This record gives sequence, C-alpha cells and structure tokens, in this order.
Amino acid sequence: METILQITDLEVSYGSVVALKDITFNVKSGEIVVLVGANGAGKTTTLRAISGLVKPKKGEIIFEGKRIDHLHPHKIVRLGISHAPEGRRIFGTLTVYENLMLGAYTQKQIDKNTLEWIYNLFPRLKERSKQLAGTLSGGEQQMLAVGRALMSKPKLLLLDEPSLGLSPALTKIIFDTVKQIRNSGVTILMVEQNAKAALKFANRGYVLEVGKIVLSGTSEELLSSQKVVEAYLGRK
Amino acid sequence: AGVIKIGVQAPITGPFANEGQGIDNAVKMLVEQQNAKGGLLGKKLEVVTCDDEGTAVGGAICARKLVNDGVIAVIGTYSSTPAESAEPIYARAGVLQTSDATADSLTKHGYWTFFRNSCPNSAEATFTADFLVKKMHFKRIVVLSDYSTYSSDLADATVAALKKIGGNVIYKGKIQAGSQNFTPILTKIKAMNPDVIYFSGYYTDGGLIRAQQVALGIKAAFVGGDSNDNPEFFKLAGKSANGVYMINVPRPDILPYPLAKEFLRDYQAKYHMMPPSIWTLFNADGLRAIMYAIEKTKTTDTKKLAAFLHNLKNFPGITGPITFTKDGERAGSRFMAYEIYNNNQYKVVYKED
Amino acid sequence: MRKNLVWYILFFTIAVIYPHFVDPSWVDIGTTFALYSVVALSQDIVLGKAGMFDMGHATFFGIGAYTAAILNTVYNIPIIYTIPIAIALSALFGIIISWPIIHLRGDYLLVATIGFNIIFYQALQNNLFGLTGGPNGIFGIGAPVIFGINISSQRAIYYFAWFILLITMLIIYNIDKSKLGRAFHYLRESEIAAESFGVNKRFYKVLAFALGAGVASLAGVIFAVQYAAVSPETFNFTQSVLFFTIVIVGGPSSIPGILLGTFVMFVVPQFFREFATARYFVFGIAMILTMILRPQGIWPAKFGKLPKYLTKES
Amino acid sequence: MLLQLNNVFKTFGGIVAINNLSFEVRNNQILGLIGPNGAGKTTVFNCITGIYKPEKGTIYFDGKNITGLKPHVISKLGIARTFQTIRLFPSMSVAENIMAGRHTKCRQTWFDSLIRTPKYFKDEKENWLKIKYYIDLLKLSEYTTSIVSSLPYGLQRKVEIARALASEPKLLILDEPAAGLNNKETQELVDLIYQIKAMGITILLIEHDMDMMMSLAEYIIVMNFGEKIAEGIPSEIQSNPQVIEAYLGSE
Amino acid sequence: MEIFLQQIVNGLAIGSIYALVAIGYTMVYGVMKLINFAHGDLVALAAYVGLTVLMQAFGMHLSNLWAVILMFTVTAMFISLFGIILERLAYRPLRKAPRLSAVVSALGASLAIENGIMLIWGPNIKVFPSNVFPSTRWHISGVVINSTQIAILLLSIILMIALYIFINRTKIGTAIRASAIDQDAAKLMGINVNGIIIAIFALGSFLGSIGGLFIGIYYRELYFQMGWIYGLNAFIAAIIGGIGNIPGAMLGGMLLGIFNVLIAGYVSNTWSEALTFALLIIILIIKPTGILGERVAEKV
Ligand SMILES: Nc1ncnc2c1ncn2[C@@H]1O[C@H](COP(=O)(O)OP(=O)(O)OP(=O)(O)O)[C@@H](O)[C@H]1O
Ligand SMILES: Nc1ncnc2c1ncn2[C@@H]1O[C@H](COP(=O)(O)OP(=O)(O)OP(=O)(O)O)[C@@H](O)[C@H]1O
Ligand SMILES: CC(C)C[C@H](N)C(=O)O
Ligand SMILES: [Mg+2]
Ligand SMILES: [Mg+2]
Repeated sequence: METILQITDLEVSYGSVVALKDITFNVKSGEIVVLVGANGAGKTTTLRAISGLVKPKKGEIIFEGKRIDHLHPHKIVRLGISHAPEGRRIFGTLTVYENLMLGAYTQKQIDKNTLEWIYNLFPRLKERSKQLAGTLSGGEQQMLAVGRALMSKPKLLLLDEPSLGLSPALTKIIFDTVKQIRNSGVTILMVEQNAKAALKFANRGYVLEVGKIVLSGTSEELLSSQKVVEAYLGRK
Repeated sequence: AGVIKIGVQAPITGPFANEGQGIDNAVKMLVEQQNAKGGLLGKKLEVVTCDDEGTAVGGAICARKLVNDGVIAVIGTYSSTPAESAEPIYARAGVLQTSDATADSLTKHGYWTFFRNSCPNSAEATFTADFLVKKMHFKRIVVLSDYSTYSSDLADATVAALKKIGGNVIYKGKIQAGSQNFTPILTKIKAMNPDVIYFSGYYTDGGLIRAQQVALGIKAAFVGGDSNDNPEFFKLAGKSANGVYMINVPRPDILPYPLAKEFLRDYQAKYHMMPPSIWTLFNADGLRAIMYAIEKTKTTDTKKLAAFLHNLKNFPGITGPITFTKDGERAGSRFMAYEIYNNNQYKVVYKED
Repeated sequence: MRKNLVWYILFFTIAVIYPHFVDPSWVDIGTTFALYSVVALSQDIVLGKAGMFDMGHATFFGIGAYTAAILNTVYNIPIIYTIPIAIALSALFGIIISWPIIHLRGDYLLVATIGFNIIFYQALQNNLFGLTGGPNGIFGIGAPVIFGINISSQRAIYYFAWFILLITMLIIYNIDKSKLGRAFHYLRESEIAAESFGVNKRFYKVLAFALGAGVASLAGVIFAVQYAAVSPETFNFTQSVLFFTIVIVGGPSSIPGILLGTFVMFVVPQFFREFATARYFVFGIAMILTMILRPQGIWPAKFGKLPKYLTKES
Repeated sequence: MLLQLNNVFKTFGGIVAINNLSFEVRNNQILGLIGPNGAGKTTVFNCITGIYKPEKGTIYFDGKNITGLKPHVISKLGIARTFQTIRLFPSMSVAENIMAGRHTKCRQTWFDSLIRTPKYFKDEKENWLKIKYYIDLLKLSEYTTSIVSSLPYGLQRKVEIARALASEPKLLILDEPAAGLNNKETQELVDLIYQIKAMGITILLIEHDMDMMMSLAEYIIVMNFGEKIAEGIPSEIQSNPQVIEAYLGSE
Repeated sequence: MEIFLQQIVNGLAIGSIYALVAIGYTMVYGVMKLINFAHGDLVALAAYVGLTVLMQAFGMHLSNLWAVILMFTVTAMFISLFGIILERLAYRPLRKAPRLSAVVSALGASLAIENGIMLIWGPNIKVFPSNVFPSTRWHISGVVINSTQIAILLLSIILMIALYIFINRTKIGTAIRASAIDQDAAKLMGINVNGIIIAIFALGSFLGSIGGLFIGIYYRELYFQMGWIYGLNAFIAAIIGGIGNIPGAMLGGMLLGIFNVLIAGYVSNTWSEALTFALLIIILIIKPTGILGERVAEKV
C-alpha cells in the first residue's frame, strides 16, 4: 500500500498555546486510521491543519507527493481531501440538497452517480432533500455532514468525532457507513472518542497526548495495549 | 520689533468647513498684503488659526487657546453658537472679537470686545417683511428655514416683523439642511397655494428647494434670505433661478465698491476659487476695520482700539461703509432686494430708504 | 492591584498639578477630558459590561446638561440641587427608553438607540415645551456653590470635573468587583446561561441603562457649567458615535482603556487644531490602524483578577 | 416527589417536540432520560428550566407550580443545569464562571455593590470561599484564573458542572455530560455524579453513552417523537424490544 | 388625493435611492456581519468621481450619451476597486477580531474618506450639470413624475430582482449564502471565501456607486459629508427590512422613503425625523429582527 498522506514534524499553535508539537505520522491508501486522545490532545487541530484551516508553524504535510501545508483550504479540497468537521457545521438555513451541492462545489458538474451513492448510503437525506438542514435531528445532521464531505469525491476523508451526540443505534449506522465508504475506495482518517468501537473496524491508530503522538500501532495492538486501555478505553 | 498676532476662530472642519476655510483664507490673504506693505506699527502681523468645528465646545476651547497665544483680536467665527460661547472668554481677556454671526443676542450681552461685522437678523427681517408686504403685496406667505441658529432666528424674526405690518403667514416650516430631498414639504406647501416661499437658510439648500419647487409646478415666487446669495445657488437652481428674489446687503460685485472687486480678484488669483459666500467678505471687513484702528491709534492696546472702533463711522469696506454703534453692532448697512434674470444676473428691485 | 493603585495615584497626581503648567485652553481640554471620560465610562456600563450596542448615549449626557440648564436659568434652582434631579431624571429616562427595546439584539438595538438620539436631538432643536431654546440652546448657566465655595473659575471647574471622574471610577471599579458587574458580564457573554443561573435579564439590562444614563447625566450637568451654555449639536448622534468609539478603541470594560480611549479620541485631535484641514483624514486612518494593531482595544480588560484568598497557595 | 411533569406539550412551528409527557423524579434519585436524536429530551429540560414555555401541561417542583416561570425565577427555586452545547462565559476565568452559580445566593443588593457596604464585603468573602470549595471539589484549582475559552472541552464540562453545583441546587440537570469525553474521562464523571448524589442532590440525566447510563441511572424514561415509550429500571429498559428498535439498535 | 399621490411618488423616488444603497449594506453585512459605516461615503465618493469623469468627458467634447456611459463605467469600476482595497486594508485584518472593532475601523474609514473628499475636491459644494440626463417631466392628473425618478425606481427593482436570483438560484449565490453562515465550513467545501468576500465588496460598492451617481444626477448637489446622511438612512432601511436580506433592504428603503414623506406631509414637518424614528422603533419592538428578517431562535 502506498502512503497517501505523510505528516512530518508538524507544529501548530493558537497564539501562545502550542497545540501540536513534532507530530509525525502517515496514512496509507485505502485504510482507516483513527486518532485517539484525551480532550485537548490536538486531534481536531491535526485535522484542521491537514485541511488548511490552521496554518502550521513548522513541519510538512504531503498529500500524494505534493506539499500542501501552505495551501488555502479551498485548494486542498480540490486535491481530493474532504473534511467533515467537529460539530458537523452544516449550513443550517440552506436545504439538505443545497448542502450536498455545496459539497460538490469543486466539481464542474454534479455527478449523478455520486449523489445516488450518497442517497443510497443515507436514504433519509433523499427523503428530506428539501428540508432546511438546521431543522434535522442530530443524527440526520451527522449524516448530512458525512454525505456532504463525500460529494467532492475525495480520495481522503477526514472525520472528526462522527458519533458525537448520536444515539447508540445511529452510532452503529454511522460506523457501518464508514466501513462501506472505505470499501468503496476512500481512505479515511478519523477522530473518535468512542475509541473502542472505532478501533474495532479501523486498520491502525495513533494516540495523542498534549500535542504529541505517544503511541501507534495496528488496531489489535492498541486494543490490547494495557496503557491504552487504562488511559482511554477504560477498564471493564 | 516683534509681531502683532491676529487670531482666526473658524469652523475649518465640520459642516461649515467651506465657510471656515473661506474666513481663514481671507484673513491670511489680507495679512500677507499688509505685511508686504510693511505690516503695522513697524511690526509684522501673524495669523493664528483655531478650528472651532462650529460647536459651542470648540468655540470655548479656541477662545482660551487664542487668548493664550497672545492674539489681540480674533476674526470670526462663522456661526452664532461658537461665537456666543467664546464671547465671555475674549471679553474677560480683553481680546477684540469680530464675527459675522447674526444672532441678535450677540450684541445684547454688553461685552465691549465684540463687534459684529455683518448685520443682525432683526434688521434683515424688517426689510424682508417690508419687501414681501409693502413692495410685492404677497398675500399668502410661506416661511421656511433650517435648524441652524442663524436660519431659524432669521425666520422667527421675519415672521414677527411680518405680523407687525399685517403680513399673512400661512405656514412656517423647517427643513433639514443637507437632506437634499425637499419634495415632501414642498408638496404639502403646494396644496396651500402660496404666493411666495421665503427661505432663510443657506444656498446649498435654497438652490435645490427652488429647483424642486419649479419641478413640482408650484407657481409661487421664491425669496431667499442673505445666505442664499451665492453663485452655487444658480448652478443648483439652473433655469429655475430666473425670477428668484434675493435679499442681501449690497452685493460687492454689482455695486460700485472698487474694494470689493479688488478683493475678489485677489482672492481668486490666490486660491483659484470664489470665496464661499458673502460672509467671508464681512469677516475680511472686520479684519480691515481692526487693522485700520491699529494704524490710526498707533497702539495695540485693545481698550483704546475698542474705543476707536465704537466711534468708527463710514470706514470704506468691501461690504459697504462700516459704522459701529456703542454696543458693537454694525450700523447703517442697507439691505437690498434683487431679482435674478438670465440665470445669474442681478437687478435691484427694492432698497431701504 | 498594588501596582494598579500606584498608576492611579500617579494619574491623579499629574491631574492635580496639570493646570498649573498649561495654558487655559489646555485646562479646558483637561476638564472636558474628565467629563468625556465619565460619559464614556457610563456608556461602558451598557456597551462594554452588559454588551448592549448603545449608539445613542449622548442623549443621557444631554438630558443632564439640559436639565441643569433649564432648572437653573428658568427656575433659578442652584446648580448643586439640579445634580440629583438631573441624575434621577436621566436614569428614569434610561429605564423608560430601554424597557421596550431591551429584547432587541446587536445591530437592531444599535439602530433603536440611534433613533432615540435623533428624536432627542430634534426635540431640542424644536424647542420642546419652549424650554430647550431651540437651535440656540440655553446660555447663562450658573456655577455650583459647594460649602460656600463658588465653582466658577476655570480651575475650580477643572478640579470639580476631576473629582467627578474620581467618583465615577470608584463606582465603576465597585461595579466590576461585585455581583452587579458580574451579572452584566454574564449577560454579555451568554444570556441563556446567565438567566439559567438566576440573573434577571430584564432587570439587569434596564439597570445598566439606568446607571449609565445617571452617570452620563452627572457629566452633563458639569459640562453645562463648564461652558455656561448648552446647545443641541453637542448631544447629537455624531457625539454618541464618539463615545461609542472611545469605548471600543480604548478597550471595553477596562477603566484604564477607556481613559486612554478618551485621550486618543478627544485629546489627541486637539494637538492638531492648527493642521485643521487634514487632521480628520489622518485621524480616520489612525482609527483603522489602532483597531488593526490592537483589535481588543488599546488596553483590554483582564478577567480572572480574583480575591487573594482564592488564588493563594495551591 | 421533587419534580413532576403532567401532560406537558410543546411544539415548534409544526413540529411536536413534546407530546403529552408525564413523569416524576423522586428525591435524591438519579433519573435517566434517553431517546433517539430529536426525541425531545433537551426540550424537556428547557421546559423545566423555563427556557421554553410548555403550551399545555404543568410542571411542579418541590410542591410549587413552576410552569411558564422565567428561568431566573426557577433557578432561584433550586434547579441548576448544564447545556448540551457548552454555555460558559467564554472570556471570563474559571472562578468567575463558577461564581455565576452563586448569583442567587449572594445577598448584596446592587446598591451594596455600588458603594461597598460592610454587607458587600461579608457577602463577597463568603461566596468566594464557597467557590474555592467547588473548585477544589472538581480538582480545578490549577485553572482557577484561566480563561475558560482556552480550556479543553473536558475541563469546560467540569466547569459547567461546578457552576451548577455552586448554586446548591436541589435538582441538577445534566444534558449529555459525557459527550466528547473518552471512556476514562467518562468514568471519572460517573464517580463525580455519585459524589453529587451523596451530597443529597437529585439528578436528572440525558446521555447517549449506554454504559454510563446503565451504571448510573436508578430509573430510566425513554422518549421517542416527544412521547414516553418506556420506563423502568435499566435492566428492563435494556431488554425492552421497543427501546432496542427505536434507540439501541440491534447487534 | 393628487397631493397624496404626489407624496407617494416622492417617497418612492427617495426610497429607491435608499434601497439601492441599503442593498450594498445588507450584502456586506450578510457575509461579514460587518456594519460597513464607510458604505455611505463610498456613495459620496462615487458622485464626486462621476462628476470629475463627466467634466473630463465634456472637456474631450464627447456627446452627452457617451459622456454618461463613460461616467458610469469608470466610476463603477473605480468604486468597486476602492471597495476591494478598503476591505483588504481596513477589514480583513480584523476578521477574527471582536465585531465592534471592525465597526470602529469602518467609522475610521468613513472619516478618512469623507475628509479625503474634502482635501481633494474642496469643502464647497459641487454641482452636477443639469443637462446630463434627458429629464422629461410628465404631469399625470396633477402628479408630476420625471424620467430620472422612474429610471432610479426601475433600476433598483431590476437590480434587486437580479441579485435575488443570483443569490438564490446560482451556484456562486449558494456559495455566498454558505459563506455567510459559516466561513470555515464554506472553506471546507472548496469555496474561496476570500474571493467571495472580495466579490461581495465589489458588488456592494458597485451598487453604492450607482446610487451615488443617481444622487448626483437627480439632486445635482454634492458636498463632502453627504455620504453620512445617505449611509445612515440606508443602514436604517437595511435594519428595518431585516439586515442580510436583500428584498428586506429594498422594502426597508421604500418604507423609509414613504414614511418620511407621509409624516412630513401629513403629520408634522418639524418633527418628521423624530416621528419616523419613533415609528421605526415601534416596528422593531414588534418585529425584533426587522420585517423580513428571520427570527433566529437560538437552539439551546
Ligand atoms: N481556537 C483556539 N484558540 C486557542 N486554543 C485552541 C483553539 N482551538 C484549540 N485550542 C487548544 O489547542 C489544544 C488542542 O485542541 P484540539 O481541539 O485540537 O483538541 P482535541 O484533541 O480535538 O480535543 P477534543 O477531544 O476536546 O475535541 C487544546 O489545548 C485547546 O484548548
Ligand atoms: N428552538 C427550536 N426551534 C425549532 N425546533 C426545535 C427547537 N428546539 C428543538 N427543536 C426541535 O424539536 C425536536 C426535539 O429536539 P431536542 O433538542 O429536544 O431533541 P433531543 O432529544 O435533545 O435530541 P439530541 O439527542 O439529538 O440532543 C427536534 O426535532 C428539534 O429539531
Ligand atoms: C454667517 C451667517 C450665515 C450667520 C451665522 N451662520 C450665524 O449663525 O449667525
Ligand atoms: Mg476535537
Ligand atoms: Mg439534546
């Protein structure tokens, strides 16, 4: 498997707060990689740095052999990286359909097949295509956020806590969908507090602690690591 | 040697900025000319300008500042409010003040330092009333003003003067200066069928009021108070300027005052524009009277200068002969009414006798 | 705390000796500086602390000045007695005006307050009840007599104004460090959270207006005394914009910030009266630069200054 | 009986958010409220705390009818809450944020504040010392003067809980307190909630984390489409087919 | 009756100018949440630039028609560019700053532009020549209407409809609305938010410049502070209509114009501003987010 994303010595700070320091990791084509870590560890910041929403102070981000850390977010999207951000950030006063169309903003033309694929993944979105997105339930909004991110036909999908605030049933659905998306050939880098569940279907994981990567390995390795279990997964 | 300092208090910024800058320009030009002739009493004159922004606060601040800078006389300011707030400060410091501000109250406080270089509103009001009623026999009179001290004072005084001689004022209204759209009030006036609209505000509004009046098809005559008398009025009113009556002191450029012609020529040569209005010339005259007093009394002692000015009679001025009364009022200035023809030509139609 | 106190003592010491070193026009500027600072501090109660966009604060300043002027010149009431009346009247106005519009948010409140200012200004110009003197305003306002001392000389008024500023600063300082000030801040930061913890939104918002109006009115009275005159244009909407700008430029909810703001927005232009024509051009650009360089204001407020017994040890 | 909802009904535009809902919370109970997204759980909380006014039905708290009262009045009666999306006072310090909880307990009037009467000093000191107690209780003392917006999410959650506790409520309402916390942090939270219960406080809890809900709640109400579809002790709920269908999802 | 109709005509004429300026305000506000207090001064600047271009054109002996065309194109381009530069220098550095800081920056820009006009063109009024635009007057049963009035009214309605369609029916329009809701999320869609903001400023300034030129043509008097009056009225119109909402700005402008004339004409002339504002405040009390503004209920 070839490396699709390579991050080297990444450093990011918000004003005087250093959020990430010397982050180095990679994602290979076709896998699901999970970032695990306590609150404020810097998981979201890592994703924001990749999609260009924050500018790193130091380090390199290389996507498919091209350096992207100095690019504007809208350029990065064009290269094939799509980000479903923390907190969904759907456009509440636009309709579901308009939200999806915006997902395909970088496409010259709306690809009917992509839309069909997304409607198949989330039939609920098809049903509600005329509804204002802000009036959807939490789970529906989450589907929309993921669906919207897929509309640009990304090679790499960044998901930030897709199960946050969702009912157990919806969480299962979302996780199943993530697997399906991977199976359709999209590489996924995701952040998930529900780490145990996520690691179960992911290929690999990295553990962040106050802005640093402290551990990495395959899902099985992490799930069986004493340290990880104690610090993040909880006893039981 | 040393210098004699002359202050200028004027609204260099703010809504009256053009008038303020006009006063400043005029004073600087006259002082330059005087200095070229060797100054006064062997000393050069020096101008100190202070921007009062046309506000009471600014007036008081400027007064204190100019007093402190050691000026012996202050030219300006343009409008009544800052002139009035400055008056007591100059009086206490014994600094002469000469302003074009026309509110009657200015000369009523009894300050020995104050000299009005224009004419008070009440005088103009009496003349206007006579013109409207005795000369033109208008039966249905509308009086408009803006909200400035000057304009609303003049309107009030004119209404009072009209009442006194039995004039029939059918409506008295106010416009917001600078608002440009006067059609609502004009339309309302149209329904009243007036013979005449008298406007006591400024040319910047007057020209537009006249233009919009004609555009709305209101047949009434238009009579403008002194502040309408400005070349820009005709540009704004365009063709509709014809038939307008203007009331003002004798116009410098049509009356035989060589001084006026000379002043305007110099001003234009130096600044490449006309003075913004007649008020520049009044203030220029204020300065000229003070310079004349210094020359004659051979002193800069303001007490003596004031005494001399209080007795000044018929000193030739740009705006006509200058005479001051004991309370600092400029006496004897005669008003005239002009009719406009050919877009911007004047014809005298009525004079004070 | 201790360090701040040193700064404040230095500030007031300079203020005390200042009139002995400058010429009278600068004494006047010093007086007006103190009064404008008082108005800006009072505006800050509403704008900075409670977070309500008020762009009509000159109204309350004007109510104070006109109340004193009318009571003094028409009814011959000594200035010193007009002070409490002016404060009460203005506070009452603050309540009446703010009551119906308190539910407006952000820019909508801004427009409503602008509206009240414009209504007030037109009322002054129209010589309301034949009392306000129309565009001329009112002249010949007397001076207060305190303990037999007549506050009429320029310096006396100067010291009186600074005394008022001192009182105002104390009041504002007290507000900040109390339940009252915290309630204002809570409302500014999150109304829903504040209400959910027992902050009576309407009461505190109206109270902010009432306090702001009362303090501004106090400054208005002294302002009327300083110039022995009041006229409408000193209280128009443009003036409100000035007070608004002072608060934002200086630093909302910060006492030193607002003093600096007044200095920058009112005193600095005084240095340039001679360069009159270009000065507001330059000044406008300076405003932009100030905000770019200090987006939180020149001296932003600092939170987290807590009583010592909370932060000690641990 | 501390809290009692009778046939509460609330709509938004056309959407029926709560439909004829009734339930009770007993003294010192931990009651769980679960249901699919959009079921109306948060809306129930908002009706109880006075953010929304129910269109029909009544809510009794501690024997008083609190239906339709303003939030600040209800808060005074002894109900405190946290929010699903954190609502702190972002530019203020941790201690000042928690002090908001003391608002109804401070005895100074606005006039005492203005002129600093002796009452003011006494009152301030008393209340700040209380704040110190809660800061220590939640192990936040390292952050006393930190500005909350710069704190990580988990700590902000704690500050919210501290603020609510500082108001010494009879009833504490928690809306998804574990959202965004990892399993370890969630466990700490569970311990904390037990501690709060031990203080004699009644707790009403919304949470999607089923492990947590099952270990904490003594009784659970399940909602769907604004209606109550089931209630019971955790083990009953877990095996209720309707709940599995609508909420838990089948394995 | 004819007086009444005349008043309505007057009100619509001034109202459509407010509307034109208000649309520019509301667009910038919609995306940036910024009250661009300098917008009115751009309007004034447009009038001055337009006059200068016109005089140059006449100096080159261009025909009336060509002179006017030249005036519109050069001025619109210049002012749009000016708006872009203004955004770059005065507002972009403040995008992350507290909202009111940007408002103060806008006030600074307003002061600078206004006084810049005074420094360049002088403090005296300038007058537009009266014969630029063929102005025909029609008397319809006692009511006077002139061609400029109709041109302004039509133009503002056409522009409003065009903009409405552009914003609501095109891809870029959707991108603009998305940027207005959440700039970061919009960036993640691949939208060049900076580009959108630049476009919005250009468009808003463009509309302002058209407004300014029509003020010049219609009222013919220019003074350096005129922008403040039009700016304030337009801002108020935008708020009343519900700021951020384009049809709202149009409606607000028209209502403001009509309120003004009806109050001045039928209630009290000297109290017209006060009464107009009293009415506006009452509207806001009843509709706290303006007439067409959405009630943004906060989801708790
Ligand atoms: N806009 C910001 N300004 C200042 N500091 C920030 C900002 N955003 C994040 N931080 C800080 O940067 C650090 C990393 O934050 P980040 O959001 O990346 O964490 P996270 O791992 O995603 O946490 P969570 O699980 O809570 O989402 C934290 O200390 C946080 O407080
Ligand atoms: N302010 C509001 N305006 C309009 N609709 C609202 C509002 N608040 C809630 N709703 C709607 O009411 C319904 C119930 O919402 P509520 O927030 O109570 O759900 P919830 O059970 O808390 O869901 P979640 O688990 O996702 O938080 C939803 O359909 C929601 O969209
Ligand atoms: C100079 C005049 C027009 C009158 C002057 N503006 C005044 O206020 O009195
Ligand atoms: Mg995160
Ligand atoms: Mg909820």
